[in-house]
Amino acid sequence: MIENNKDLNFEEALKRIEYILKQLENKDLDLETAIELYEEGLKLIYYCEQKLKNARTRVEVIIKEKEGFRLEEFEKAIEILKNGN
Amino acid sequence: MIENNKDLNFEEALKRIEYILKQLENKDLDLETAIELYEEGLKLIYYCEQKLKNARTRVEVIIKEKEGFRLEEFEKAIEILKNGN
Amino acid sequence: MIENNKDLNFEEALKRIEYILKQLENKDLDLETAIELYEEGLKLIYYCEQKLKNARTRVEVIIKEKEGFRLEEFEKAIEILKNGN
Amino acid sequence: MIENNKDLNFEEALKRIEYILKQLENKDLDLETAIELYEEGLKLIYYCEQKLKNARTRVEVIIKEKEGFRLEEFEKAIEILKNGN
Amino acid sequence: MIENNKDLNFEEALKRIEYILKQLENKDLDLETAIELYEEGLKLIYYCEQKLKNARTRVEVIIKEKEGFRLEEFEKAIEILKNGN
Amino acid sequence: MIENNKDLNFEEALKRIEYILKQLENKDLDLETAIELYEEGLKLIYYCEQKLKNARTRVEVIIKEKEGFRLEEFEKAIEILKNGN
Amino acid sequence: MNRHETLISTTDFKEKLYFTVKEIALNLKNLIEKNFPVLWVEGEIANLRYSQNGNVYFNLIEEEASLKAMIFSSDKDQSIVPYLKNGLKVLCFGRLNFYLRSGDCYFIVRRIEPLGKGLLALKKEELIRKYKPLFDPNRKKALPLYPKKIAIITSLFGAALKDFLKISHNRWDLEILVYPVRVQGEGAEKEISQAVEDINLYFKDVEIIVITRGGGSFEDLAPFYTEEIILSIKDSKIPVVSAVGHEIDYTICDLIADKRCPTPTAAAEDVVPDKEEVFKRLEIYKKKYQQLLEIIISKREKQLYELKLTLENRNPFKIINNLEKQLKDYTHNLILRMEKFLSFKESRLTEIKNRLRKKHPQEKISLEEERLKFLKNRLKSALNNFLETKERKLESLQKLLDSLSPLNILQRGYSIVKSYPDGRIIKIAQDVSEGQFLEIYFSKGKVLVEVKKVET
Repeated sequence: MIENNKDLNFEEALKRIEYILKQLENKDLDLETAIELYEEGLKLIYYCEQKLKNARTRVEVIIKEKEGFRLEEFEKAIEILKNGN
Repeated sequence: MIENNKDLNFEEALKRIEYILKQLENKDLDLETAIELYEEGLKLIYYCEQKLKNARTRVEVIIKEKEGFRLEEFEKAIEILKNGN
Repeated sequence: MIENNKDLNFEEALKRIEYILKQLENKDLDLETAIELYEEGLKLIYYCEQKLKNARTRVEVIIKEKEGFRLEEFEKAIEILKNGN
Repeated sequence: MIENNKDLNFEEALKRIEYILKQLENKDLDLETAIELYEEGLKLIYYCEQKLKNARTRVEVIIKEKEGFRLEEFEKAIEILKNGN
Repeated sequence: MIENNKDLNFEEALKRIEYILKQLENKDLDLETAIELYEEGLKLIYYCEQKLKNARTRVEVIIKEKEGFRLEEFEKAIEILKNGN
Repeated sequence: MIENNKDLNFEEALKRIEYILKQLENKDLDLETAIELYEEGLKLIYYCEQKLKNARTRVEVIIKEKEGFRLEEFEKAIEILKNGN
Repeated sequence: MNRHETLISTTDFKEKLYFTVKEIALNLKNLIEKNFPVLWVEGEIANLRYSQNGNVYFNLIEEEASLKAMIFSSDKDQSIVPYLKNGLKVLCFGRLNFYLRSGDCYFIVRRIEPLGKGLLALKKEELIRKYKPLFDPNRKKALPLYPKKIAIITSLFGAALKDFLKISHNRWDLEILVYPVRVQGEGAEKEISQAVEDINLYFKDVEIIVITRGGGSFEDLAPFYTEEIILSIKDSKIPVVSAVGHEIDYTICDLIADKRCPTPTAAAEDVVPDKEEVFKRLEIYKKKYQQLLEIIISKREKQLYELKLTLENRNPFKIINNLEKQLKDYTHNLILRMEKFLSFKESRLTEIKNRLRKKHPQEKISLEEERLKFLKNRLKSALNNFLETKERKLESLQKLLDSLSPLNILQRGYSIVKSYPDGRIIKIAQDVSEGQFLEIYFSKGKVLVEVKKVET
């Protein structure tokens, strides 16, 4: 049931968590399956929480050059573009 | 009558118990069979009780484990789960 | 008339007793045969009583055993049951 | 006319007596024959009475035996019965 | 005319007597013959009376015997009867 | 004409007397013959009377004898009867 | 209105009896063209038609009044022509021209501006009409709910970017690429379209493109009402979010985009997931998991407990008890039936015994004794009769003999003489000799005599 979770992105993880929730809502769910799902679900939730705890936004600016593009840090880019423009 | 009970999951065990209960209602049931069924039933109930107890323990373990959890460990766990399943 | 009674199971013994009871209602039955039947009947009844006593003991043992039961023991028991059955 | 009475069972004895009674109703019956028949009849009746008395005694003995009975003894008895039968 | 009377049974004796009576009623009978017949008749009557007396005695004996009877004795009696007959 | 009368039995004697009587009725009968016949007749009559008297005596004797009779005697008598005949 | 008044006042009528057509036509031409060199006319387009040579003809009407108008193909304002249609209220710029030959007065239009909705709205309507299938809501791509990388196409120095970054700051684990473009002025739409194409081509891992700018005048928003915008967004494989202009009015960019947000702030809130909210959700899930698992386990426990109770209820003791009772019944029945059987046999034996007793030979013996007695008597009487018969017969014979006795003649006086002792009967005297003894028989008695003399 658990696919390769390394490849599991956040959205898939949440979907899986929600799917597990739906499954668990079935009172007649097989006990062993229920526990397995529960364990998987909790681990996924924890996984998501860990991921979120470290959540940061990084802003970069795409700068067009003659030969393609360059990414520049935001503040620096502003500086460059102000002066260059 | 008793199949390999090691392979019997909780739900199957319950069904088997229900089947046994139905059999035991049959007035024409042979005494020896009745005793065997009764014994099997008791053992299955004990088996299920153990399974439930184990389930509760496992849930507690899962919750506790989660507290000491690291993402890496999670991924190891995923690995184990995948292989173990 | 008495076959190998060791092989006679409880139900067969009961049927035999009922047969004997019916035979004894036949007024034309020979006296000697009647006594033989009577003796056989009583012995069968005794045999069945013993069987019942044993059954009772067995059930009591089963119930007591159950209380001191462990899962491992259960699995051993399953093994024994399978082989014994 | 009297065959080997040792082999005569109760019912056969009764039948013989009834036959004798019929014979005794024949008016043309020779006196000596009548007396012989009568005597035989009386002896047969006595024989039957003894058989019945024995039967009663045996019935009582069987019941008493049954009370002091054990399963092992029963099996021995079965053995004896089989061989003896 | 009188055969071996030892072989003569009661009924035959009676018949012989009746025959004698018929003869005696025949008036042309020779006196000596008549007397001989008479004598024979009387003797036959006596013979029969003796037989009856014996029978009476025997019957009384049978009834008395029966009361003191045992099975063993009975079997002896059967033996005697068989041989004696 | 008169044969040895000793060999003459009662009936023959009577017949002889009747013959004599017929002869005597013949008027032409020679007196001497008549007297001889007459005398013979008288003698025959006497003879017969004697026979009859003897018969009666014998009957009485027989009756008397019978009362003192025993079976053995009876058998002896039978013997005598047989031989005597 | 003012200009009309001027025209009338300057056109003084000269006293003349008649005018030739040419005079009056020239006069009109002069009058019209002199008085109205260039002018703006407001009116409603009607009877719009396109001629073969490319000229466009229509009437400008206002209530009962109508003015013929035309746009030369060489002059026509290409940007507006496609949007012209009957009923459209316009303000036209041009001059009046009187044609002598036809006597018609045409308003030669150089420029047209729509009244009311304005040009942008017209453009918008036209573009919507043209690309109708592209605006189908079903065509719109779904936005990834939890993107890792997004790109923003906007001015680097605009307030829009500031607002967007302010909201999205550390709201999610996210990489934001800013593609700087001009968002107003001539050619801005080309930069924006280029940006969309570039991102699609060179930044394929970007999950959402956000095109944004703050509100502005109609002129400012013109680039967002262009075909270029439509075509580039249409071709974008990456879902595009548009947050351009007013909150109320949608630009073409808004309409073609996969999602439209009213403001840059709203766009940030919509596109960038909020980790706090997700934390809360996960917390709820955790609780729910716990509850649901508890329900499942409790249900099983309850179920198992009930099964256990039922099983204990159905223990084989009941069966054993019943069987024991049955066996007791059997024992009872067995003894009872055996007793009945024996009693039956006994009663039968007793009955037979009684019957035999009735057949006791005693009776027969007595009967035979009687019979014997009878026979005995018969024997006696038979013999007696026999003897008596014989006696009687003898007696009668004797009597007969007596009666036939030859001696009976003696009664009558005859006598019989017999020789003595030999007893011969003497019938003649010759048979007698002298001295011989004779016996003489009389009827009664006899005498012995001696013969004295014989006489023959």
